[in-house]
Amino acid sequence: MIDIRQKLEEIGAFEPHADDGLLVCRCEEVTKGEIRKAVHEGIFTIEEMRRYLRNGMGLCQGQTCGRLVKSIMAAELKETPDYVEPASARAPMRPIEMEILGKDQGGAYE
Amino acid sequence: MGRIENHPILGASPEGKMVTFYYNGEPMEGMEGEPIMAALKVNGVMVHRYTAKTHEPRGVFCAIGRCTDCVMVVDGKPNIRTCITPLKAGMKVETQYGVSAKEA
Amino acid sequence: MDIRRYDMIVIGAGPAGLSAAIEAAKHGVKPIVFDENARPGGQLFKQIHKFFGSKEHKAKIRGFKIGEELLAEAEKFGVEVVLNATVVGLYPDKEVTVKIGDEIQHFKGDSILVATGASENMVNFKGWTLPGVIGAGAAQTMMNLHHILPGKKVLMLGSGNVGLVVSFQLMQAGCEVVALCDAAPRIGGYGVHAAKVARCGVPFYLSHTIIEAEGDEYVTGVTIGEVGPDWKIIPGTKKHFDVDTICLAVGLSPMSQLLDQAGCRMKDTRGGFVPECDAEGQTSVPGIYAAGDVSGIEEASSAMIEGRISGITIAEYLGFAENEEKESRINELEVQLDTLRQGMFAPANRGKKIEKTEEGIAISENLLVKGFVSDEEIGRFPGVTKQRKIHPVMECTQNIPCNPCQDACKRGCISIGSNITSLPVVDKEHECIGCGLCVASCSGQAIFLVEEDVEPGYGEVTMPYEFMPLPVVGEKGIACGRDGRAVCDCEVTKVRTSPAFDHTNLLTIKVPNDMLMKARFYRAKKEAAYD
Amino acid sequence: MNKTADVIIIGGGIVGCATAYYLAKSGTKQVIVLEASKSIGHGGSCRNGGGVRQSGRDVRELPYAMYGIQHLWPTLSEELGVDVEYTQKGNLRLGKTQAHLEKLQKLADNAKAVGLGVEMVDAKEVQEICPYLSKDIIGASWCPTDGHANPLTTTLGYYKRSLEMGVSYYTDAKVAMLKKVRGKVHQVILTDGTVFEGEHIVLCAGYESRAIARTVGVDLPMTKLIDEMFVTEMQPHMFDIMLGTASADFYGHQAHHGSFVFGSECGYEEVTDMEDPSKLYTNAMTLSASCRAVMDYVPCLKGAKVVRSWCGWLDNAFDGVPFIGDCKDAEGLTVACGFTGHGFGTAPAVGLMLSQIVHGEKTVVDISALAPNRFKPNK
Repeated sequence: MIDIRQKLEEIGAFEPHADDGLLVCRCEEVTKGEIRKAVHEGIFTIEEMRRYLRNGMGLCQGQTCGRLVKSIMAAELKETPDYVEPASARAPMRPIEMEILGKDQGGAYE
Repeated sequence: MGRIENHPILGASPEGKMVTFYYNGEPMEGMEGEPIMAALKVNGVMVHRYTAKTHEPRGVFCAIGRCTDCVMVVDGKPNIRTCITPLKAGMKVETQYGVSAKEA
Repeated sequence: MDIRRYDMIVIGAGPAGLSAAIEAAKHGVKPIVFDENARPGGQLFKQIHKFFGSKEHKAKIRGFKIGEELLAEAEKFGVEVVLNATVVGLYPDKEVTVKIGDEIQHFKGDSILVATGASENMVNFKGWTLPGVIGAGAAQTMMNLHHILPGKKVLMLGSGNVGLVVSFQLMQAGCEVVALCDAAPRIGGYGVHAAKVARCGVPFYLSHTIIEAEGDEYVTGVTIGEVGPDWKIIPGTKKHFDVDTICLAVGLSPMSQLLDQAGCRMKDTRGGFVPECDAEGQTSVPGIYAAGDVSGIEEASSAMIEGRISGITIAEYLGFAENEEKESRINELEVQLDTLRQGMFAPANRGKKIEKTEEGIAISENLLVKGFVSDEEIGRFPGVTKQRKIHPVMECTQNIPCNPCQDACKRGCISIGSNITSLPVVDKEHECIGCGLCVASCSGQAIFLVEEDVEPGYGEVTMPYEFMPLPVVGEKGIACGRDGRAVCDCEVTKVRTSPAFDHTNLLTIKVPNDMLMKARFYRAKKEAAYD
Repeated sequence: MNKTADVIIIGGGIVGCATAYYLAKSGTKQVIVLEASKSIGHGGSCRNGGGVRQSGRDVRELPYAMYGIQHLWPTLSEELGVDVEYTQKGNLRLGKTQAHLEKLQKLADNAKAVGLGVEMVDAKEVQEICPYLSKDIIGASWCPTDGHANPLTTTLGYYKRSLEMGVSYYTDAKVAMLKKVRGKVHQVILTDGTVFEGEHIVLCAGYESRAIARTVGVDLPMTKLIDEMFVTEMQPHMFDIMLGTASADFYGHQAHHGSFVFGSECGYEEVTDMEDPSKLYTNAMTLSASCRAVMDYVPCLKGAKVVRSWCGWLDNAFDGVPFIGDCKDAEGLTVACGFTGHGFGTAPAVGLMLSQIVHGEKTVVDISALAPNRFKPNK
C-alpha cells in the first residue's frame, strides 16, 4: 500500500533544476522538468505518467526513453529504479498500417 | 558523408544500380535498394524532419527502425522510417514538418 | 481462423535464435524462424572484429563470418528462416501474429523461443536530439551493412566493448575519432580493445561526460567535462571538439517486450527487464523460452551457446530427444558457457574493481584510465619478454577467456595452459620462426613480433594492421607508441597478407633497437606529427 | 497514517476521483480514496474511447448525461488545471442499410422525447459534416451537442486537483471486505488486513464492486466483458467529431495531438477466457478485425499506422444502465458501478451526484431509476 500524501511529503516540494528543459521523450517531446514536476503532483507510476504527459506514447512507444523516464522518476521519488515498474508491452510491437493489420484472413482484404 | 569505397575487412563495397530520386523536389542519386537514409547521408542531408511541438530538427538516430526519429514524407505518405525503407527510382522524399510535408 | 502450426517458433534470427533452431532441427524438430530485418544474423553481420574464446566458441573468426557459418548450418538442417517478418504480438496460447509482406499471418507453436536480442540504451544531454547524435549501433549499421560513413569526425561516448569496438571500426571505415569519453572512472571494456584504439591516437577521457552537443540544425561540435564524485561537472574542466557526429554506446537493454506481453513472469534488474527463466531458458509460461541478450546482456558467443541449450531443451520438451541425450548435450554446452563466463569480465565480476590478475600481477592503472599500458608497466606481464632473437611480445594483461594464440603457434612458443583465462606466457625453450600466425590470431591485436639487431642498431617490430591503404615496403613513416604518440621515424620492411591471417595484415617496421618495446603502431608521414 | 475519514471511496477510477473532488469542493474535510492497483485510473477510466455523448443513451441516463454536458464539461479544464481536451463538435452515428437507419431513427425519437436534439441526416449531409467517410454510408443520426474528451487527463486531472484539495489517496490498496458496525457499513478491510473506517462508504470499483458489496449482503447484478481499443500514430488534423455506427462496428475520434483512437469488438469477447483477468491481454484476432471495421467507414485511414492496442473490462449491468445510489439494504454504503462501457462521459455528473448523496442532498437530476436494488425477476 502506498500512501500518496505521505510519500509526497517525504519527497518534498518540486525544485526547478537547470536541466529541466532537457528532452526525455524524443517522440512526444516531453522534458525532464515536466516529468519531475508531475511526480510532485502525485504521478508515481509510468502507467500514469504516460497518460498524463504522453511520454512513451508516440511512434516508438517508449523504446528509447523508457529507461530514462524510469530513472528520473525513481530519483524524484527517492527510490531505486526498480521501484518504478516499466510500462506494459502491447501489440503491435512496431507501428503497422491499418490496411496491413486488416489483412489477416489468409487472403487479401478488400 | 560519403560511401566507403574499399574497406580493410569487408573489401570493396558492393556495386549497385544508381537511380534518381527527388529530395524536396531536387533530383539526387542513390543506390537502388539501399535505405533512403543512406542515400540522403551520402548526399549530405542531415535533417529529416522538424518535430510537431518544438519544431526541432531530427535525423537518423538508431538506424534500425526502432526510434522512428528519421521519418519523412515518402511518396506523399508521412512517418516513413527512412532507415529501413529501400530506395526506389523516382521516389519523392520530403522533409516532414510535424506530420506533413509543409511547414506549418 | 487460418492458423499455421509449427513445432517450434523462433523469434529473432540472431546468434541465439539461429543456434537454437539448428540444435533443435538436428533432432528432427521443424522450426520456423522470424526476423524483422532484411538479413539474418542479428548483430553478427555488424561485427567485423575477431571473436574471443576458444575453438568451440569460434574464436578468432570475425562476427559476420560466424553469421555466415550459422546460416549455412541452418540451411543444412532445414531451418525455415522468414525475413522481413515482424512479430506483431505474442499471445498467451503460444500464438504469434506476424507481419509478412503486406499482411498479417497467425502462427501457433508447441514451443516458442524468444531471441529478440537487445536495444541500445540512451543518455540525454543538451542537444542530444540533434541530427548527428547517433547510437553506436547506428554507426555500425551504416558502415558495415550499408557501406556509408556515419560522419567525418566523431566523438564516442562509452568505453564498454561496444564503444571501443565501434571506435576502431569507425577508424577502419575512414572516420576520425577525436575522443572517447565515459562518465565512469575506469574503462568498461576489454583492455586489448582499448589499447588498439589508444595506439591509433584516440585520447580517452574517463570520468567525463557530454555537456552539450552543439549546432543549430545538426551537430557541429561537442563539449565534454569532467564529472566529480557527485556526478556534477567540475568547473573549469570543459573541453570542446569540432565534430559532426556523436556516437552513444552506453549499454544495452534486453528487448523483452514480447515476453512481457505473453504473460511471462518478468524481473526488473540492473541489467534491464528480463524474464524469469531457468538455466535452459524456460520462462514461467510452459513452452515459452528465452535465449541470448533478451534474457540478460552478454557477448554473442554466449548467446550462441544459450541458444543451443534452449534448442536441445525444446527438442526434448517436444519429445524429439531423449532425456539422457539432452542431459549429456547440456552438460557439454554448459562447460563451454561456463568457460566464457570466467575471468575479469565475468558476469559475477560486473561493477567490481579488480586490482590483480589471477597470476597476482597488478593490473595496469594506465590501461583502465587512458586505454594503454605504459612503457613502465608492460614489462611485468608474462607475455612480454626481452630477447634478441625474434619472439612474440604478447601485451595481454587481463584475464579473459581466450586462447587462439596458443593454438596458432605450431612451435610451442606460447602457452596458456588448461585455464583459458590465464595470461599467455612465452616459452623461451621453443624457437619462434616469425611466422606471424599468432599476431593474426589474436582477437585483441595484442601480439607483436620483436627482433633486435636486424641491422646494426636497428630492430624490427611486426604488428597487426587492419587499415587502408596498406603501406608498401620501403615506405618511410612514423612509429607510434601505445599512447598513439609518435616515438620515432621508421621504415616499412615487410607487409604480409594471407588468407590464414583473415584480413589482419602483418606490418613490419624497422626502428632503432631502443624503440622496439615502444613502437606499436605505424602512421604514414603525412598524417602523423611529433608533439 | 490516518485510517479514519468522513468518506471512504473504494476505487481510484474516474468516478472515485471525481466524487472525491466534488466532496472536497463542497467542504468535506476527510476523504480517503483506496485504489487496488498501483495506478490511479488503471481500469476502464483510462481505457475507454473518451466519448462525451448523450445520443444513443437509455432514457434513465439521459438527464444527467445532459446535465454534465451543459454544466460541468465546458469548464472542467479550467476547474482542474489540466487540459481535458473537451471537444463539443457533435457525434455521427453512421448507417449503411435501411435497417440501420430504422434503428437510428428509433434512438433519435427516444432522445427527442426527453428534449435532446438528435436529427437524422442523409448521405450528402454526412459528407458535409465529415468528408473523410465512406460513400457507402446512406445516412446517420447527428447530435451536435455530443463530443469527446481525453479520458487519461480527465481522470488524472480529478485525481491531481482533489489531491491538492486535501483528499488522501492510497494505491496498491486492495479491498477484501466491508464490515458493518452496529448495523451500519463502517469498516473497509484490505487484503493485507489494514482497516479503514468511514462514516460513509462509496463503492465505485467497476466490476470488482460486486464482490466487495457481497461481503455486506448486497448483490449488484452485472457481468464483465472485455473490450479492446487501439491508437494510431499522429495524423494531420482531419475532424473533431465523434463517430459511432448503428451496428456498433466501432467508435472513436481523432484526439487533439492527432492520433485516432478507436474501439471495436471482433465477436469473441463474450467467450473470452482469461486465466488472470488482471493481465489484460489483448486478443490475437481483435486488432485486425477492428482495423477492418474502421476502414469500412473511414477508408482514408488505411495508411495510418497503429502504435498500440489495449483492452479493459466493462462492468455490464443486467439492464444496461449503472447502479447509482444508496444501498437501502446496507446503510452507510453508496454504490456507483455497472456503467456498461459508457460511464466516462457521465462521470463528472455522477461524481457530483455522489457527493450530494453523501451529504444527504437532493441530486441535480432524479436518478431513482438507477437504484442498486432495482432487479426484479421477469416472471
